[in-house]
Amino acid sequence: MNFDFSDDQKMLKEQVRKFLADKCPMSVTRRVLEKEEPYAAEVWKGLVEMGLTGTAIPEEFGGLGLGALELCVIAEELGRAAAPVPFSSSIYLAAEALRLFGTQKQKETWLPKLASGEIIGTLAVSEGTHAAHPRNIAVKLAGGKVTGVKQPVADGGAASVAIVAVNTGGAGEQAVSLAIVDLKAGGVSSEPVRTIDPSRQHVTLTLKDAPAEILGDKQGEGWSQLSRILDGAAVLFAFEQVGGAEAALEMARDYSLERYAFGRQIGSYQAIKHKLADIYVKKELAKSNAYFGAMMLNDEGAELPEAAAASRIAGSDAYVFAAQENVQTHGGIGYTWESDCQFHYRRAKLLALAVGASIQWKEKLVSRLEAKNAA
Amino acid sequence: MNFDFSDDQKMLKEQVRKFLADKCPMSVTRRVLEKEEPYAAEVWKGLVEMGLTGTAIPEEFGGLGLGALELCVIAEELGRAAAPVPFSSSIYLAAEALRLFGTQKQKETWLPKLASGEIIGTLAVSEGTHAAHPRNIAVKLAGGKVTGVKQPVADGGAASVAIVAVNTGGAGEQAVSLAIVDLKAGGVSSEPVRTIDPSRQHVTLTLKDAPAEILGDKQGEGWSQLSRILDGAAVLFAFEQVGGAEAALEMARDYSLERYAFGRQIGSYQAIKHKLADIYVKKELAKSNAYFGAMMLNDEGAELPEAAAASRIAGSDAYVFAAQENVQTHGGIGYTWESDCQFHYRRAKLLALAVGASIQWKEKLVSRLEAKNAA
Amino acid sequence: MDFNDTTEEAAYRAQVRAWLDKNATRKENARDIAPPKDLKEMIAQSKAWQAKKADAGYACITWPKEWGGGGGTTIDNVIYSQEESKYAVPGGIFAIGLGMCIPTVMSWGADEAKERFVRPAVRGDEIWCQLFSEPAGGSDVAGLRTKAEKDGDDWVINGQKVWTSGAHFCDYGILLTRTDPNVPKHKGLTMFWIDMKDPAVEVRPIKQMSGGAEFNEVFFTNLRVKDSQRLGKEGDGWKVALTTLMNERLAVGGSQGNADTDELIALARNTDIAGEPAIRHGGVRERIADWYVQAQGLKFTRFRTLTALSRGETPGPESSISKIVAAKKMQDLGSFGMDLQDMGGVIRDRKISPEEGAYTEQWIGAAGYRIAGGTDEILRNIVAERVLGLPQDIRVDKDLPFNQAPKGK
Amino acid sequence: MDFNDTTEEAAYRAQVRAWLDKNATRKENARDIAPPKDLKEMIAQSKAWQAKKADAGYACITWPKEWGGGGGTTIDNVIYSQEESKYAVPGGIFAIGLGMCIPTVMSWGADEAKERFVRPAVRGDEIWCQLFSEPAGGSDVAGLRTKAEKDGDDWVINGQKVWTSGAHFCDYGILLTRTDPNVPKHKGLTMFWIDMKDPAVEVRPIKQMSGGAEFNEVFFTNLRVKDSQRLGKEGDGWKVALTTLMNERLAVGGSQGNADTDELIALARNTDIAGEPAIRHGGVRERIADWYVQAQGLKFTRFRTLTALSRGETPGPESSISKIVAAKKMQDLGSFGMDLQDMGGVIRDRKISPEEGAYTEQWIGAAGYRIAGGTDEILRNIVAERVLGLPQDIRVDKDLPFNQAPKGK
Repeated sequence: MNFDFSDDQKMLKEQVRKFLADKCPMSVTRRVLEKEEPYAAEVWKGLVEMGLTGTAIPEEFGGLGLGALELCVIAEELGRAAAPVPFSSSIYLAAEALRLFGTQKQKETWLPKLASGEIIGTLAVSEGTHAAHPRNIAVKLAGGKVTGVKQPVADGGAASVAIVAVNTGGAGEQAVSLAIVDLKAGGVSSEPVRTIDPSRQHVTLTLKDAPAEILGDKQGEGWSQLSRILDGAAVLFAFEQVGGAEAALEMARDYSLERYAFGRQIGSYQAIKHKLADIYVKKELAKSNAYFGAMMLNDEGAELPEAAAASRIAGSDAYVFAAQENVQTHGGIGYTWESDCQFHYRRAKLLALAVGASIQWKEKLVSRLEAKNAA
Repeated sequence: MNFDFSDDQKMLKEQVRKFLADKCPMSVTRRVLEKEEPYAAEVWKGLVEMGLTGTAIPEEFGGLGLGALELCVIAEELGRAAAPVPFSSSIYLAAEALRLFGTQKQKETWLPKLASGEIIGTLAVSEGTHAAHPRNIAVKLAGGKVTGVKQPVADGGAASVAIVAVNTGGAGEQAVSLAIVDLKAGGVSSEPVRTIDPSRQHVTLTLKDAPAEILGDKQGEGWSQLSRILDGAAVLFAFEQVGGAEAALEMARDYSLERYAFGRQIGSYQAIKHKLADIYVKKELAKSNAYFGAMMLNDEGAELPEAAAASRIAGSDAYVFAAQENVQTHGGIGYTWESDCQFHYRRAKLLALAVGASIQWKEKLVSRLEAKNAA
Repeated sequence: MDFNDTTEEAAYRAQVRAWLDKNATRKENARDIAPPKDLKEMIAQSKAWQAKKADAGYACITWPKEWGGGGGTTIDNVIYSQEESKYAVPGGIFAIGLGMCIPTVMSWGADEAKERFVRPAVRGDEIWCQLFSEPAGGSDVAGLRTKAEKDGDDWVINGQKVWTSGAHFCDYGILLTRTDPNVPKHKGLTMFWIDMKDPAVEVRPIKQMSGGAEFNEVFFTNLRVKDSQRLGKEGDGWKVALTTLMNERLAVGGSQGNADTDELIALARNTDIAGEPAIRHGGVRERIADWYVQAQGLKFTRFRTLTALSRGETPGPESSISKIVAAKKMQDLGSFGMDLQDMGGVIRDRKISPEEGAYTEQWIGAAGYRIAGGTDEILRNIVAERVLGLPQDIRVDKDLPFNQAPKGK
Repeated sequence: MDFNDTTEEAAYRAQVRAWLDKNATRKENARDIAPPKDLKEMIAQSKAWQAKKADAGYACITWPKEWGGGGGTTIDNVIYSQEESKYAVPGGIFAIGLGMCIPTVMSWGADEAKERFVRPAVRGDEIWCQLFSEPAGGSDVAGLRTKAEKDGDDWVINGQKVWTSGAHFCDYGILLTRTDPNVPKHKGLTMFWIDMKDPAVEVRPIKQMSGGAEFNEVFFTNLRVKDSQRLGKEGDGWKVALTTLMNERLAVGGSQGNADTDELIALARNTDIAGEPAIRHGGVRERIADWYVQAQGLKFTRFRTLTALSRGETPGPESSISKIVAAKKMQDLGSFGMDLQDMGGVIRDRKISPEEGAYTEQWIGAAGYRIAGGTDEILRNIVAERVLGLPQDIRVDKDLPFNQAPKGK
């Protein structure tokens, strides 16, 4: 039984943690949120210099050629710090999409720049306030040009390249393809859109005859490609959620030890003790599911879809609950702008929706379980 | 605003409560459960002598001609006592079915005997472990004879007459009719079936060419009739559930005051205080919904279906939660056979399934809300 | 059982409607009336409307006429509020003053104080705020630290209050202070009325997570008050405060958000899950049913309370459940409305999000509503203790002198 | 990351499998082996199997060979249990004795006692039970009242214990008594080993809500024990008991029911809601997903613990969440399985109900499982205090002499 990270991976985790504790305290997240910066440039620079952006990108494309497990430990620390950086968009989504499905040429073009942090990438799926689903993909690709509006797109303002879910005609899933759009080429405009968590910039991406090419070489495979990309991202986001839940739990725990009511630490009241115990329970369930997700992702295991869904469902539940009850534990002060509670409250819900809501993932999970159960 | 019971109704409630407190303590429920008696004969006799069985039956058929509100206050007290009597089967179900849909002749034949308690009646819908639905009604009525198996049937052993949901051929809801079956005539055999709550006897009712007639004069209307009958019963059962929840809450409260742990009454610990507060909250939500159900039932109001569903959903939730957490509050002793906690634990779940599970009622409720919302 | 008025109630309601029709505009006809352009105008409009109500006997309906009230019954008051809520009239900047502060002045103030303050407050000429909560206090109100020290015939007050709504536009306030730190915390408190315009009083708005700022911090630096401004005896402050707090429920309104099950049904019709309309999803339907049942339960619980009032009885404790249920429902329903929008649910833009962003706003607002005026946890304690008769939790500081009781930073 | 054995582990597993194949029958081939016809036969079979294991070094695998153990590692023990669970072998009547009692004897007993008792217990020749809980005790174990009074060189014991599993067939037990009521409760306790066959010991089965009777009450009437039967010093009973309780988790197995999400999927395929297959109902699907995720979470939490053991590290505190999650899930899943059967869900008949009544049985059993060996509430206290480092609740009886501490009836 070897169901844990290796010493090297734990060491990497420790390095990232130290770096973020030092360079990315909550005051940085606050600055980005209040000043509406696209992201914390100096933190991003540091992460790039540590080579983290290249972690899982093959060496032939300028990366370190490490695996998903290394990305997982990095993700957990980014989550713990609620770091205001485009790592998830650029690496979990854009780079992974290219690594998995890009042609040799496409990889050569984009992966080295993403690995070196020279550019930022993102994934654009959503077109407003409707679920991600083939029927809701209206942005068109025809004659090498993309037209339509994607919203919200995380880091769409800072990104130079986007993997865009497009409609290439046809029925149902076959209608969907993934296109690579060079956002610095013509036909692209982006407008920041206000979200619940301004520490992570989102934009409305308007494409008008923007030059684009299909990711990979066959069109009409976008939906299944997207599904694999989101499975991987779900696992990585789950580690961010575990880190975030742990941080929110620690905030609540520390406050409950220093805050007194009726002559006692509020942490000595069962209402608080059991609340925090419940957070801990959800957080551990999330962590254990995420570990299995990491293993399946790293091995490209057959159970990746179930493991990814389980990681996402448990991760979203744990972090949102932890963030909400952290505010509750703090009482009035926790609801003020000056309190840092708000950053986890915002980020938790942002991550819970980022690659789709749990209610959608539960459908996906149970469909897989049904199939197995029938077999 | 006059959203409460009248003084007369409250006085009736008080009488019933006194009678049951005196004649039907938990030791009687225990006796019926342990000795597997069909019901507590002496308690039933007392209720009959008080004239309660005739409460809502019109005077011309030997009843008192009072309304649903009087039945509601009686139901709440029967629930509080977890009384082991066939009142619900005979009155909420059989008598109400006849009162609502019977022909003059059918009413003259059966209602006086039900009112006087000379006989007991019941309703037979379920045919095993599948939801009540037209597609699951296989018991056939043809040529004035019923054949098939109903299971479980509450009080089917003690009853002399049953309103039986039967299949009279045709499509969907039109296939269902309600039939009156004289259980003392031929072709009927009943075998007790073990349930989670032996203090209320249930049987497997086997009908073999048993003589029967359609309730009312038109066949194929059974499903809509049944739906109205169950709406009424849902409200009355909701009052039983409110009474039961209140009794379970009082048991838990009293125990938490007399039981000490670590030198304190366990009722002084927030874990217990908040648990009991949560029971109280659910119980009050159930009571307020049940009040509206009572009003709609009494007025045959247009909102009866929504009100009945809401009463049932809130009532089942409150009583099951109260009963479960009452055991939990008692700790080990609460799980023993000698403890009275078991009677609420069993009865709560029995009532929650008696006229259908909440998940079925929620579908019904939301369909109504959709229709309204569209309008 | 019915929802009808008694004859007297019906008559009163008719009279109220007639008056409102003459003096105000029904909401459905008020769409193109411009909202007040700033705080100043809002206050002016509110004062004018309050004065009108006072002249007609609809301000403080249950108070005796000699104090400027309406000399009516509780149910009269309920009926008036029900009717007024259908009209576009300025909102509750007097709620705390008339609901909590002035009743305290009336029960504990010197006769001169009553003469001086009650009528102007009823007419809305002067606005009052309540100054109890402190940073160190929170749920433990009596743990407050603001000092009042005797100096000749005056008192000198130093310290800080927090969560004071309206402090920035109020004329007067009632202030709970610690006058003796050497006795147990409940025994060393004293209440005063103060002039909020005094230069020794500094008001700073508190910005909330939502971005709004409805509350304030209030700082006192050597604020001098006369002993005649005392409300109740020295050291009786807690007893006095209870008069005020008994009425707190009235004052803690707070929007519970604009999205409920009707809106949710509409949203579910217009969104999908795994490619099917969300409204067909059984889990969505169960939530709609559960929240509908909760909302109905609260509504009919209110009706039970009103019935008691209408019958001249004292309402039961059932009304205490309202906020416990409403606050969590507000948060969960808001959160779920966002989930139905899937990836787009993170958007916080009235022009883009369904119901003008109602789901997002109430999910954020609920984080505060679950705390304001009694946290979920404190309210459960109250139900357990006052309704179910369970013992108080152990109070280690009960008999300790305040300055020796354990405190956080 | 992988689930594979290390080379040593793989070798040990192979050896264990070989031995089990030779000495036991795999479950799938054991269907027509008749279960023991009565308690006597069950005990005889269990003892025989335990002796076999002891001879092969598979009884008490982690204990030193000189005490009859296997001299192996914790992970060896895990591997053996994993493999044994695939075979039809007699079950855990030795779990409490070897898991809790004998370790206590080994750490605190006199040398003669160890010599006399350890080896026979390991071989299963003698069975032990644990006598701590009392009617007045419950979660507050140290609140026990069973008296042991010095009489010359003996002790005379009077009182009652409860929830003692196996008391009716055990040979010996360890008994926690109060020897000094005049000191605080934790200080006045003393531990003894006793002979369960002594006529002064009366065992009565406790019938449970489920109808089963796995536990007993045990009454002591002037039970005489020698001072040499003392385990640990007089007054050190609590310290001694902690040795035992540390291992309790091991002993509190208790079935978590036979229905989980696989069964639920099958049931949902075969039942309907509003006329549609239940498996198509989004709320049913969400529950399946949630419970599946919980089950996976617990499974992989165990794997994390095993990994630590396999690496020779001490496992983290994560294993403490298991029963908190499993007990409530057991109750809710059972209850929901009954709901899917609608009106028929009340039936409690293995021949009629799906999965031979598994849903009903686990719904009833869960009421006890949520309490046994630490209630939901106590387990949350433990997580909060031992894992999160939150303070203990106020202990009013901490320093009071036991006979002056507040008690219920």
